[in-house]
Amino acid sequence: MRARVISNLCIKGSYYKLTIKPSTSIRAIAGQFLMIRPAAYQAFYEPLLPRPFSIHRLSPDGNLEILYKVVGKGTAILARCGNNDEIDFLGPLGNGFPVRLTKGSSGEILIVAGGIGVAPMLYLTESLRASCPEKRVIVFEGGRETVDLLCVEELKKIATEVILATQDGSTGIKGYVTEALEWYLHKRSSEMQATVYACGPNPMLKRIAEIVYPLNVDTYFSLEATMACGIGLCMGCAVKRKGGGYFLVCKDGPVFRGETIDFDF
Amino acid sequence: MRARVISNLCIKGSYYKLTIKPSTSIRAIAGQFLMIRPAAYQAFYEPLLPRPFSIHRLSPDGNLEILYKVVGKGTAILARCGNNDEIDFLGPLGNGFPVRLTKGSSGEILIVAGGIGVAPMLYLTESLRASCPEKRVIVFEGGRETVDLLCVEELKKIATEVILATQDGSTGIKGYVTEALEWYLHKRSSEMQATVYACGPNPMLKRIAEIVYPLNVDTYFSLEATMACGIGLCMGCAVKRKGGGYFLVCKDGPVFRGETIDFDF
Amino acid sequence: MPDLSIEIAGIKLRNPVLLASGTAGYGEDIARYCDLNRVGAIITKGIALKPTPGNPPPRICETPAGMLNAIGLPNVGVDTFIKENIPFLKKFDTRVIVNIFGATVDEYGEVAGSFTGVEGVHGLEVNISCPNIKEGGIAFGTDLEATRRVVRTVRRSTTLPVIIKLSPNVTDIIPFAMVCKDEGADAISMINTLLGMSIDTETWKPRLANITGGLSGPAIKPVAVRMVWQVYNAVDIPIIGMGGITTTGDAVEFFLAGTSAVAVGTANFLNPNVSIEIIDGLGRYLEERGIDSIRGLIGAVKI
Amino acid sequence: MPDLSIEIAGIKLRNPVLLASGTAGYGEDIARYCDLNRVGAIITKGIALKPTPGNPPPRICETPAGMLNAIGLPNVGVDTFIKENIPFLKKFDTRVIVNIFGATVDEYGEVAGSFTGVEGVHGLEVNISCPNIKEGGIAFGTDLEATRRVVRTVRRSTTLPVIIKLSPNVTDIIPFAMVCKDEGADAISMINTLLGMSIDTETWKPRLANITGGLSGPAIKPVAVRMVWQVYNAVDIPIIGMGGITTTGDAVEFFLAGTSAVAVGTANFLNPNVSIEIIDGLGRYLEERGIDSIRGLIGAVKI
Ligand SMILES: Cc1cc2nc3c(=O)[nH]c(=O)nc-3n(C[C@H](O)[C@H](O)[C@H](O)COP(=O)(O)OP(=O)(O)OC[C@H]3O[C@@H](n4cnc5c(N)ncnc54)[C@H](O)[C@@H]3O)c2cc1C
Ligand SMILES: Cc1cc2nc3c(=O)[nH]c(=O)nc-3n(C[C@H](O)[C@H](O)[C@H](O)COP(=O)(O)OP(=O)(O)OC[C@H]3O[C@@H](n4cnc5c(N)ncnc54)[C@H](O)[C@@H]3O)c2cc1C
Ligand SMILES: Cc1cc2nc3c(=O)[nH]c(=O)nc-3n(C[C@H](O)[C@H](O)[C@H](O)COP(=O)(O)O)c2cc1C
Ligand SMILES: Cc1cc2nc3c(=O)[nH]c(=O)nc-3n(C[C@H](O)[C@H](O)[C@H](O)COP(=O)(O)O)c2cc1C
Ligand code: FES
Ligand code: FES
Repeated sequence: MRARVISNLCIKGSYYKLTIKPSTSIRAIAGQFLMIRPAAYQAFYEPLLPRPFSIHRLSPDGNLEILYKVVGKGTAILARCGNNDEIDFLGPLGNGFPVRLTKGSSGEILIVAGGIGVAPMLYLTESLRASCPEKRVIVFEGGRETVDLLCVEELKKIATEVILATQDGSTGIKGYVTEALEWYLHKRSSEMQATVYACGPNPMLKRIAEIVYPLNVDTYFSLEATMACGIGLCMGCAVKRKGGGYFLVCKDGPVFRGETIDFDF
Repeated sequence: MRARVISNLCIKGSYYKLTIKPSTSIRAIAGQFLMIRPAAYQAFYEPLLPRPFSIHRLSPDGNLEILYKVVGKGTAILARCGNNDEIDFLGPLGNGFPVRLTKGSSGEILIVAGGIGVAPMLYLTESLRASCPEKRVIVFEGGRETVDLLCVEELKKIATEVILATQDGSTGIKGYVTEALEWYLHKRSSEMQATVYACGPNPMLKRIAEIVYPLNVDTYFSLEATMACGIGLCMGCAVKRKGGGYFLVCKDGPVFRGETIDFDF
Repeated sequence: MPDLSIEIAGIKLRNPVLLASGTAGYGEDIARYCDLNRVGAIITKGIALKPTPGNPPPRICETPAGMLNAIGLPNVGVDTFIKENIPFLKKFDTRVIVNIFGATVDEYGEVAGSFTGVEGVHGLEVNISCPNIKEGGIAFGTDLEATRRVVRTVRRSTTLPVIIKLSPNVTDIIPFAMVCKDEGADAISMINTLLGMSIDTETWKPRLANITGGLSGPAIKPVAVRMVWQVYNAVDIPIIGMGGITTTGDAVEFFLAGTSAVAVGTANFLNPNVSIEIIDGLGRYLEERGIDSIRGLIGAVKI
Repeated sequence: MPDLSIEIAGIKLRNPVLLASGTAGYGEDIARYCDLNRVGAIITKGIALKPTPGNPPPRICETPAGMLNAIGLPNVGVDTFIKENIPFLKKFDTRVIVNIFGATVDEYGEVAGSFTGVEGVHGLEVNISCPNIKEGGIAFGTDLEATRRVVRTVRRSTTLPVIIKLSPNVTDIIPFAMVCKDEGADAISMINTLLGMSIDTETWKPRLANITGGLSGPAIKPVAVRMVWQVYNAVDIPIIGMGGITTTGDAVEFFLAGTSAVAVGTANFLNPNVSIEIIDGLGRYLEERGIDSIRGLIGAVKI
């Protein structure tokens, strides 16, 4: 599909926000993603493959927002796209986060975002607020330093509480976001139920799985994997399934219940 | 070397003018060229190789001007460069056109430009005007259609006469620029001397060589060849030398006396 | 409209643009993006006798103008495939070529045999060139005698058209093509991926869990075109060409070099509809030049 | 500062970054852009007994992330080279490795012999892998027995360090490396170009007058890294690695795979000073990681 760039701005550091208008209107749920390739580089094979990006937000006027960090060739090329440039994309792809919690599920909602993993979490927080207005929604956001904490103000407006952590201690708790989560969970009774939504580097997810293992907690993890196609063709985006075999992140995910994933890879 | 883009504008059709400010000041003679690669694409290997472009003009404030036509990947990427973008280049390279004609050489100066081959010819015309103010300078410029005729007004200001030709007949003589040259030469006595400077596709140069063969004419041809390095390293830019062996266009040229080239390739 | 139809290995194709094995799954996922009624054929992801899970991740990484993969041939096994995946493919008015592999020569024969009489299967492509697994792969495709045994066994095991998929990781590909012809293969397809490796300079670990993988995409096109041209001039057997085909021009290049059909692989990951665009592009290419059949291009390079 | 010096084939190098044969001429042209006093060594463009003009144009064309060349080894001949080009190179405080080729085994020996006692020459690189000429090339490098004869002859003809340049166009490169070791070569360099071809879809003519050519540049890096890693693990002979090296990271990748030195080829065309940038980059890379010698990287990939 084609979309046109409405704006593509550096927010701070190496973080950018891309707003595109798709040629046809799009509906999506939080946690779904797009495979993106700037049309101007179609004839150039460097980078060759499209890149996966979470849908950051759907604006009321039908635009799609992507929050991204420039880390390599694909994101560098994306950052060079100007207004009115055309973008090729596939999507929305993947399952997204479940936001209608089953009747029985009680307790708090804990949202954990590591680094650019925050990209889909603002939309998720909004969606959960709408579907479960009665619940407490606590957002944990972590980054290397203050510049890596995005969307903090927006999150504060909608979440019950936002707990920040930086590795250099420049903002919030000094340490990993998982330590913040651990500290928070320790304060509560271990019988209390909770649902954890998390997005970030796989080591972060692995750590969360370890932390919540003894507790009464549901987990929904959005996993990262190198992707070539995003739609189940290449079988490249495999992650280990607990008990043997593999999931494809693009097709079976990117959101998985934490206990179904074997993080020993 | 590094330069900064001052401007990069579409003149008309697929023709662009790029103005760059080199980090150190440059002196060059007409017919010399640069090997160019936009710095932003340094880490991208598509296109891989730098591209050769004639120096169109040196502006008094030390800027370099390139006149180019978008034909493929390299020129497409160049056309995407914006103001203040950085350009890597080598040059000025090659020998350039001789503009101080030997004492003995008399007669007219005939300048023949085919298509984008006009790029170095405005500067050449200016240089010849300065070095041989007493001579008649006739410029022949040809293109497929009117849009392919560049610099016509500028040339008219400095040349004694400008004769245009288009293949579709939309401007000037209908036909190839070589036919215009042939027609012009036929009007003159075959004993009359002349110096022909030509730049354009190799078939055009070959045809000129055939036309002037029986006449009393010196020829200086700027040749095209696919180049990888532009500085004599790859030996890729060979053209056949009359009598056997090869010249390297980048190192031995790009300007050659027409009679030294074997055009049967 | 120029005639794009072609018959290869006795299979009548609406047009000569195929989906390459391993880049279009068993058809389900790509069908949402690419009209399978329009492609010449789909070559399905490799199938073996028994289900296999594939290699651990990371399975892919990008390289300059290419990618490495070590997917490791995950497959659902012949039985499930025939029961659950063929019915889906039968809904489309296209040709289905099933890519097969085995751990032993006999297994190749057995897998091939399982498809005899299976409605909806029009031919077999025999992968003797996968660089990513110990069994069923490159060990067969880089040894002339092993190639001979596989081709002979598969040929005896089925009446379906047999296409042998050759490895580019050989000194001289011509004898391999000759063996295929001698042993009664109906066509060959080439090339499979080049064996490659990439190392992460931060972690010092190979970028693929399998250490080495197969290089595909535009980067390998010059190698593929060269090999096609070599075989076309030396062996009288139809060729399905592949290796980096991403545009109509790439496809034309392969036809000029000597292929009777082409397959689009890695490019499906860039754009799952690209095969349709190439089909349309080929029609226009022929039309613009007043050529009435795709056959006018085959091997037409001017030397 | 980390120690970048290395001894390979008995040649002491200031650092392990060399200019690859055929991409830096005989030194004159690149010297204006790249300080030859700073490179580990320059490997000069191939030299034969007698002068040769090279192939007709077009000799090069670009491909995705790579290029094809069929330059055809133009060379000034041994005598002129020793008389006119070596004196220029002697002005620099660097190592000079002369790349040689021949039409016959005996000619290889003769060319090698001509350099005995020539001051300013520190070693020979023997090209048995040029894909672009009938003589002196790939025919030797893709045949184990021919390789053996060339190495044996050259080894007997000179006391200079002998480096054999291997072809990647083989099914298994390990036996070739073994033959080099067995016959007393001091080191091997790998890889030369992959044989490729490209066709112009407008003119239907091959893009190279020679029809086929050698593929180089980033596109082939995964193949080169894989082959280096294979040889490093199988044969105890020092390796000079090359194939697509364009950045410091690329060079690191080769060291991790097992090369003792690297050579920069096609990348010189993008930036004739790139080897110096890579030398500086390697120093920084080691420094940042607290590694005190480049030897800490060789073969250090974590499997
Ligand atoms: C489902 C999904 C959703 C994503 N959503 C977003 C998003 O909303 N915003 C965003 O900025 N990024 C997101 N990512 C990650 C994004 O896809 C990668 O950052 C991007 O592909 C990097 O491309 P590149 O060419 O710039 O970097 P490359 O040149 O490919 O790599 C540069 C460096 O980044 C590392 N890297 C590359 N890809 C990944 C990855 N997937 N995970 C971890 N490290 C990686 C490489 O190892 C390398 O060190 C998402 C990934 C997935 C799978
Ligand atoms: C000394 C010299 C000076 C030049 N000066 C100028 C100049 O001032 N302005 C300008 O616009 N161009 C000039 N050129 C030509 C210019 O270098 C090419 O147009 C450019 O390299 C094309 O790059 P590309 O990547 O856009 O096209 P590619 O993708 O490389 O090729 C696109 C198409 O153009 C054809 N093509 C590519 N290079 C050439 C060539 N050199 N000659 C003829 N056809 C070619 C190809 O065959 C192909 O069909 C000059 C060339 C030389 C050798
Ligand atoms: C991710 C991936 C998976 C592949 N799986 C198979 C396979 O199962 N069987 C097979 O014969 N070839 C397989 N191939 C090889 C392709 O069919 C094709 O031969 C090769 O990739 C070259 O073409 P391309 O450059 O267009 O991709 C696979 C290639 C890729 C990239
Ligand atoms: C234009 C060109 C000319 C070359 N000439 C020679 C040569 O004369 N002798 C030789 O052994 N290798 C020659 N090579 C091969 C290179 O030395 C090198 O092995 C190969 O290009 C791979 O490295 P690269 O990808 O960094 O270029 C040449 C390569 C190129 C591109
Ligand atoms: S990214 Fe291709 S199957 Fe998931
Ligand atoms: S372009 Fe490399 S030698 Fe002329």
